[in-house]
Amino acid sequence: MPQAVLDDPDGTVAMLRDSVATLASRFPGPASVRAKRAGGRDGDAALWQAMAEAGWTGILLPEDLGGAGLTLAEQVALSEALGRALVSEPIATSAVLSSCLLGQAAQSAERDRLASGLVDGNLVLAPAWMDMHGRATVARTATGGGFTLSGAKRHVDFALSATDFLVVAETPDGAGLFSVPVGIAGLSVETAPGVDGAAIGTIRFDQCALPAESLIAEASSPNSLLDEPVLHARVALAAELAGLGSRAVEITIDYTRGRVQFGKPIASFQVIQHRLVDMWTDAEFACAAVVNAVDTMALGDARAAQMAVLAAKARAGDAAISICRRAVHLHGAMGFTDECDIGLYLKRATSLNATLGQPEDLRLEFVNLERAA
Amino acid sequence: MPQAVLDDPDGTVAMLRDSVATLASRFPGPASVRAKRAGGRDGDAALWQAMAEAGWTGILLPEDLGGAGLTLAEQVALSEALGRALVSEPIATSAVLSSCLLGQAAQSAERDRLASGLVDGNLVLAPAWMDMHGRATVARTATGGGFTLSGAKRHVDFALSATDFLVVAETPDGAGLFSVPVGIAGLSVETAPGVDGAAIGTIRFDQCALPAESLIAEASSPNSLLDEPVLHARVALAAELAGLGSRAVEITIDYTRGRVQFGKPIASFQVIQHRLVDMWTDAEFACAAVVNAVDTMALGDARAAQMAVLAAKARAGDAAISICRRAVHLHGAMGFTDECDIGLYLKRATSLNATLGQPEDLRLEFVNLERAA
Amino acid sequence: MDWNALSDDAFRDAFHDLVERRLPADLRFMRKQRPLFDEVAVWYHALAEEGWLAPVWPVEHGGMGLSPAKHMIYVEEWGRLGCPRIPDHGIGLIGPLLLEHGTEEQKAYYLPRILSGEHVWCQGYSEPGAGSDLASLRTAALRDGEDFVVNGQKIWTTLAHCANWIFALVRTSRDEKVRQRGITVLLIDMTSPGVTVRPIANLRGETDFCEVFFDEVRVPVENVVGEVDQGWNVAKSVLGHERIFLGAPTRPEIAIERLEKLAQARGAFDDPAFRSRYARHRLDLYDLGSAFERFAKVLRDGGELGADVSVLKIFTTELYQRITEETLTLAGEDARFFDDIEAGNGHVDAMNLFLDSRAPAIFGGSNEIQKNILAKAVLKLPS
Amino acid sequence: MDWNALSDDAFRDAFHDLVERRLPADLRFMRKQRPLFDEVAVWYHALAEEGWLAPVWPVEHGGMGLSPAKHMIYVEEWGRLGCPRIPDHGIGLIGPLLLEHGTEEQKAYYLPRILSGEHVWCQGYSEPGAGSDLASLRTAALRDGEDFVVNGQKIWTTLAHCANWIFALVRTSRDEKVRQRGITVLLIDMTSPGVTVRPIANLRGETDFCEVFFDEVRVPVENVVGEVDQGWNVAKSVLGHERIFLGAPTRPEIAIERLEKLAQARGAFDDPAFRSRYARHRLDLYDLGSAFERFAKVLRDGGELGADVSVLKIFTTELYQRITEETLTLAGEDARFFDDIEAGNGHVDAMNLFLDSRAPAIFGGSNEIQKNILAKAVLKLPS
Repeated sequence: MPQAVLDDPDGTVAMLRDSVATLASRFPGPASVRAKRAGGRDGDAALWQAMAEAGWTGILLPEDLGGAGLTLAEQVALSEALGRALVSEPIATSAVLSSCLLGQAAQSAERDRLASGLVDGNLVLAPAWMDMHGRATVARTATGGGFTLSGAKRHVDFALSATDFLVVAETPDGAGLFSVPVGIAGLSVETAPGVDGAAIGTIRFDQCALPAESLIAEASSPNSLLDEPVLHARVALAAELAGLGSRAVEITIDYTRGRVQFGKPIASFQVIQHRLVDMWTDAEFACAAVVNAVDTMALGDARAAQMAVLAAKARAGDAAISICRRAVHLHGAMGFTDECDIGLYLKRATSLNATLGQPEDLRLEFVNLERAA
Repeated sequence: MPQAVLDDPDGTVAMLRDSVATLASRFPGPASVRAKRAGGRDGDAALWQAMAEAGWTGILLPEDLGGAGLTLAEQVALSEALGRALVSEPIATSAVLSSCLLGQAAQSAERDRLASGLVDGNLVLAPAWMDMHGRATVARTATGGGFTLSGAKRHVDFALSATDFLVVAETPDGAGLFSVPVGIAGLSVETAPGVDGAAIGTIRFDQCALPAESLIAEASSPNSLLDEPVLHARVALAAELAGLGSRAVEITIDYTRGRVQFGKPIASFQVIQHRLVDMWTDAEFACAAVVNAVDTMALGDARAAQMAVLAAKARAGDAAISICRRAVHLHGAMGFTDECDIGLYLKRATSLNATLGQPEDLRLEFVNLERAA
Repeated sequence: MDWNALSDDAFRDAFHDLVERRLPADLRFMRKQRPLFDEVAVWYHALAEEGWLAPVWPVEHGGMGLSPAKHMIYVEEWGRLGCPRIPDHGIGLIGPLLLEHGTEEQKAYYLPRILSGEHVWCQGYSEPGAGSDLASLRTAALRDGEDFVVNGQKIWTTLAHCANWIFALVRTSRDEKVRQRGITVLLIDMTSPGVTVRPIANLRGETDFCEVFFDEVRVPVENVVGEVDQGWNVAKSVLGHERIFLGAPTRPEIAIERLEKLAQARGAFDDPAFRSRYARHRLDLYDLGSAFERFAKVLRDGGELGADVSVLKIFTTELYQRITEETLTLAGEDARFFDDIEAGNGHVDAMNLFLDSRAPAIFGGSNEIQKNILAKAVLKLPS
Repeated sequence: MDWNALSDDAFRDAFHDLVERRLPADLRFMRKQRPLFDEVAVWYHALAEEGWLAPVWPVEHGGMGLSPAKHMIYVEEWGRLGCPRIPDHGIGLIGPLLLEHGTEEQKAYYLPRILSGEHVWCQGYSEPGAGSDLASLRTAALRDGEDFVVNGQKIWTTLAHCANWIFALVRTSRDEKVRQRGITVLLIDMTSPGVTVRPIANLRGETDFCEVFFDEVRVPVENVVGEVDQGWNVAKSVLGHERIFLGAPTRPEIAIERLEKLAQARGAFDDPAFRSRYARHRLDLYDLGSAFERFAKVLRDGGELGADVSVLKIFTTELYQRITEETLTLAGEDARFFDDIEAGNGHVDAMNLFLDSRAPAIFGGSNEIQKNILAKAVLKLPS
């Protein structure tokens, strides 16, 4: 059934997929989602630790930072497999974003500490980049070599699990990436339940004093810090959505083969068959779009790469949502119950689709890029 | 099958429907379309004469002008029935528009001449209101009590058949409705084939001198002359589209019942059945929207009436196009041939849908009206 | 009081007046769509006291005896004024069935207890494995002396956890050739030994439906409605003119109000691209009103509804879904929240409605089943 | 010349050079999609002279012997450079079939005559009443001495009116249990007595397909390809890797170019509502490219296509329709014209493409048939 067709000269992709399947049998995705939801948590510490031990939190982190130094293809294989298994730790918004943010930072003790903690799982990093209203409101004020942060960031994954926040903030000179440990004075965290079961954080800085070393990267604007990390995170999200959507098709095929109405499995009714074909088509296109993003990113044309990524995230998001909507419907009344896993797929798809750009916005960005040329 | 459910206290509606069916058996719509197309014509003189004799060219013309003085309900019943039968003389853009334009004009000999010719079929009137580029370019210049017209009007139905054009033109004081006989010096007519088989005219005025009596109505702007006529013409177009779409559903049901593939009529396949139900639904909604326009127009709230008409034209246009597209598809290869009537339905729907506003524009106008309140 | 003699406007005013006097403010426009009996009991009893509880029951049985036309106004105003849904199976379903098929004793016993709220009813039709295919149900009732002994399971039983009586379809015979035969309608006291109720959480995390298990439950034979083995005909007869309400535009109306509120708060009406998408939904809703009116007119003119009325149910449930999806798109990154999202001064329950909108396209006969019926009964397509 | 040994770029350059030298300017980007043989004969003969006419035939038979990967480039460049379609049944269909199933005599006789243009072929598969259901065909061939006598009718025979040979499936036996048996492939000289061709006009007013009638047409038995009664296997084998071309994005690419041209001329790109709709089509097309590449890679890597490749055909034909519909919407009142409409300095054939787009979703197996196949062969759904 649908899966990204990736070059796999040394078998890494296949190995990653196997490993995810093995891990998912120890930590079944749906059970983990329900536990997080019941506990108001935003992560599963044991699961994340296991993912770190498997080497998955630093796939895109350069080797000289202790990361795996693998390519986007391996990240995509991993994210897709996690999506299939509904293992919904924030691999894109924590591991991928953190790896890219740290990877583009200059060497420093703080950077290295964070990188090594990311890889071995001793630290849990929560990037925080989205401002409370409109543009960035977190700023720095030099006070004796250090900084004072004020303002708030929202839509922070892992806000409760985090040991350290990676905060992108505006500074008088442009923008900086700040390392902010939990428990520091002036930092507060609140959460609201996410539709996919994980709590979503808002973090507030009230004259939060930081040492000089907390500034681990600088740039002229938040976007110059974020562009590359977001590009990679979007591909990872697209892959996760494609995997999730593909799996939802399979689950629905299985269900409709088993569900008998009027003396026949409902999968034998032509209308259901064609709907399943449409869903499968969406999943195939999502997978192909993700592969195209990987291939195009490897070619080195920045604009082409950006377009391919926008297309992949849009396609995979639309596909996953639309597949899961029909999947829930084809599960009949059962699909409307909380105990049936298919609803969790729909909710997870909704959340991932809304992360880092909904399809409509991404498509418009694609067209703007293409037509600006 | 789908049909506008109209109040019919005195049986006029039923009678009109019967009369159209009778007329259509003498002048079958598809044959008439093909003949017009082959001859590069824009009308069928004998057919139009028969329609006039039946009293259909002046349904909305007030009785004191010699018209039938009936209501929009009767016009809708007529237009719907003509749509069903694919009798594609320009009932909306000639008869309805002319009736309304003349109906709101003050008494004059010229007005009365046109009205009586419209009703008895001795004159063929072709309203011309759409300018060549952007806004109106036809203007009047008083020259010794008369006028000089310059400019061009496009999308004129009956431009070849016409005995007289009803030209809406800008004047120094606002706008006027001018009666322009064919054959007058400075007037030229060219045509291009329309998709529905009828030629579409562009008429040009090159310093075209007109007597003072040719001005039969005045207003502050072209829109004040056109608003009410266009409102009525849109309802008539919506009804024609609804009738055409409803008939296309029936034709397709008949065809798919008779067409055997894999040993069964294709109408027995569930996917085809559901598609036919969707098409039928579109037709039902189109008919209901037309009835709503009639009912709302009768209530006297101008804004509500306008909204209802916009909705009806948009719904019926979308429905007819979308029904006919699927109808052609369900006719298989046969549907792609010119000799199969269903293609004529698609083409006629395309033409009527594009007349006086496509659905997207009409919907936006509806929302603008509603939200302006 | 002959309500049918009132003008439509006077009748609306009377309802309005009643709501103003008797419906507590905190029960108006409730977020919860299926409140439990206790949560809305004050409104239930108020309706009963005022004689407004049972709109279509005959006057002699404590109802209002409304004509279908007046009943439509009743339902319209109910929604427009934000009245909360009450557990209505007793009023809407069991009452009318008893009136048509019940014995005099049954009517005398059950009807007043519905009006008083002493009996809260639920409806046991669906079973696991028999969703849209009611005829294949398996819950068995075996005759044993003056009782039936019931064993089996019902599912998707709405509000069973706040009901004390269940109106159940049970299988009393397997010998019949036609599977619809051999089904009997039983009225079962849920406090009887052997009845267990398990609430089922839905996608929204609420529990408005349940499983109901029957383990050797004894039900007196006088609790049969109609004839033994002929229950299918009894159950079928509940449809009638009320099928139009399945197609009412209520849910998409609520959804578009939320979409507009969020769009207003975010300035989305200034974006022509949003306006264009919104226009499509708005016109779908407007035209649904016109289509609804086409069928409502049939009822007002004293006619009966045909199978074609299902078209409303399909359209309204799909439109409800489309609008809630648009609202999530507009919500942007906030579509990740389970709870209501900020919209200016207030909040919009975007996710709540999105998830809720999954249900109506399935319950009451999935839209696919509705289309099968339309294909056969209205379009007369061959099988 | 070992074309397969060239780099892809060098191969593209070679094609480009050929087109520059030999394709007359007025034959590039022709409006007509199915020109007659005479209209494009100069290009046909030029290709033959240059050795580029038969891309997949083996070199020893005058072909280029291209690998599937190079063949894809050939097809891509053909479209990109605006080469006109040539009557290609001889090259694309009959040649490969004879190469696989023909006798040495047949190959020696027919193949050179295809290359020279002396024989122009058409393909007689479909019959009235047997559209997507080929197995039910009825045109009969009865053995009579050293001839078959053919009676019956073919339909949807593309370009039959400019062909002089027809490759026909005929029924030679009715006794077989499996309906696919009893079918034979016959090569029929269309100048034989008893063959009549009736062109059929299509929605665009062009005649690119025909009916072909056979009335007591005598065909020598040596004109059988493969074995008598086993023609189904011969006909089936034409599919192979060429099925990917049914899913090529060519038609929607052409359509979107027209949409962009009209949008540019009318300033529609400044309207965010149009931009939003356009973005959807543009991304559909872009993503179709990604999906096409997924299957093309299989061929490039030496693999074979599975049934799943049909997904491209469905998507591209539906996208073609959607884009042409959008173009008509953008055309506004001009969507009433049958002919090309004004767009800035040039014209756009909006209606031509809209009408043309009705065909590909039907021909070559309707999209419904394709979905049935995907359901069974790929999704393994029960019947």
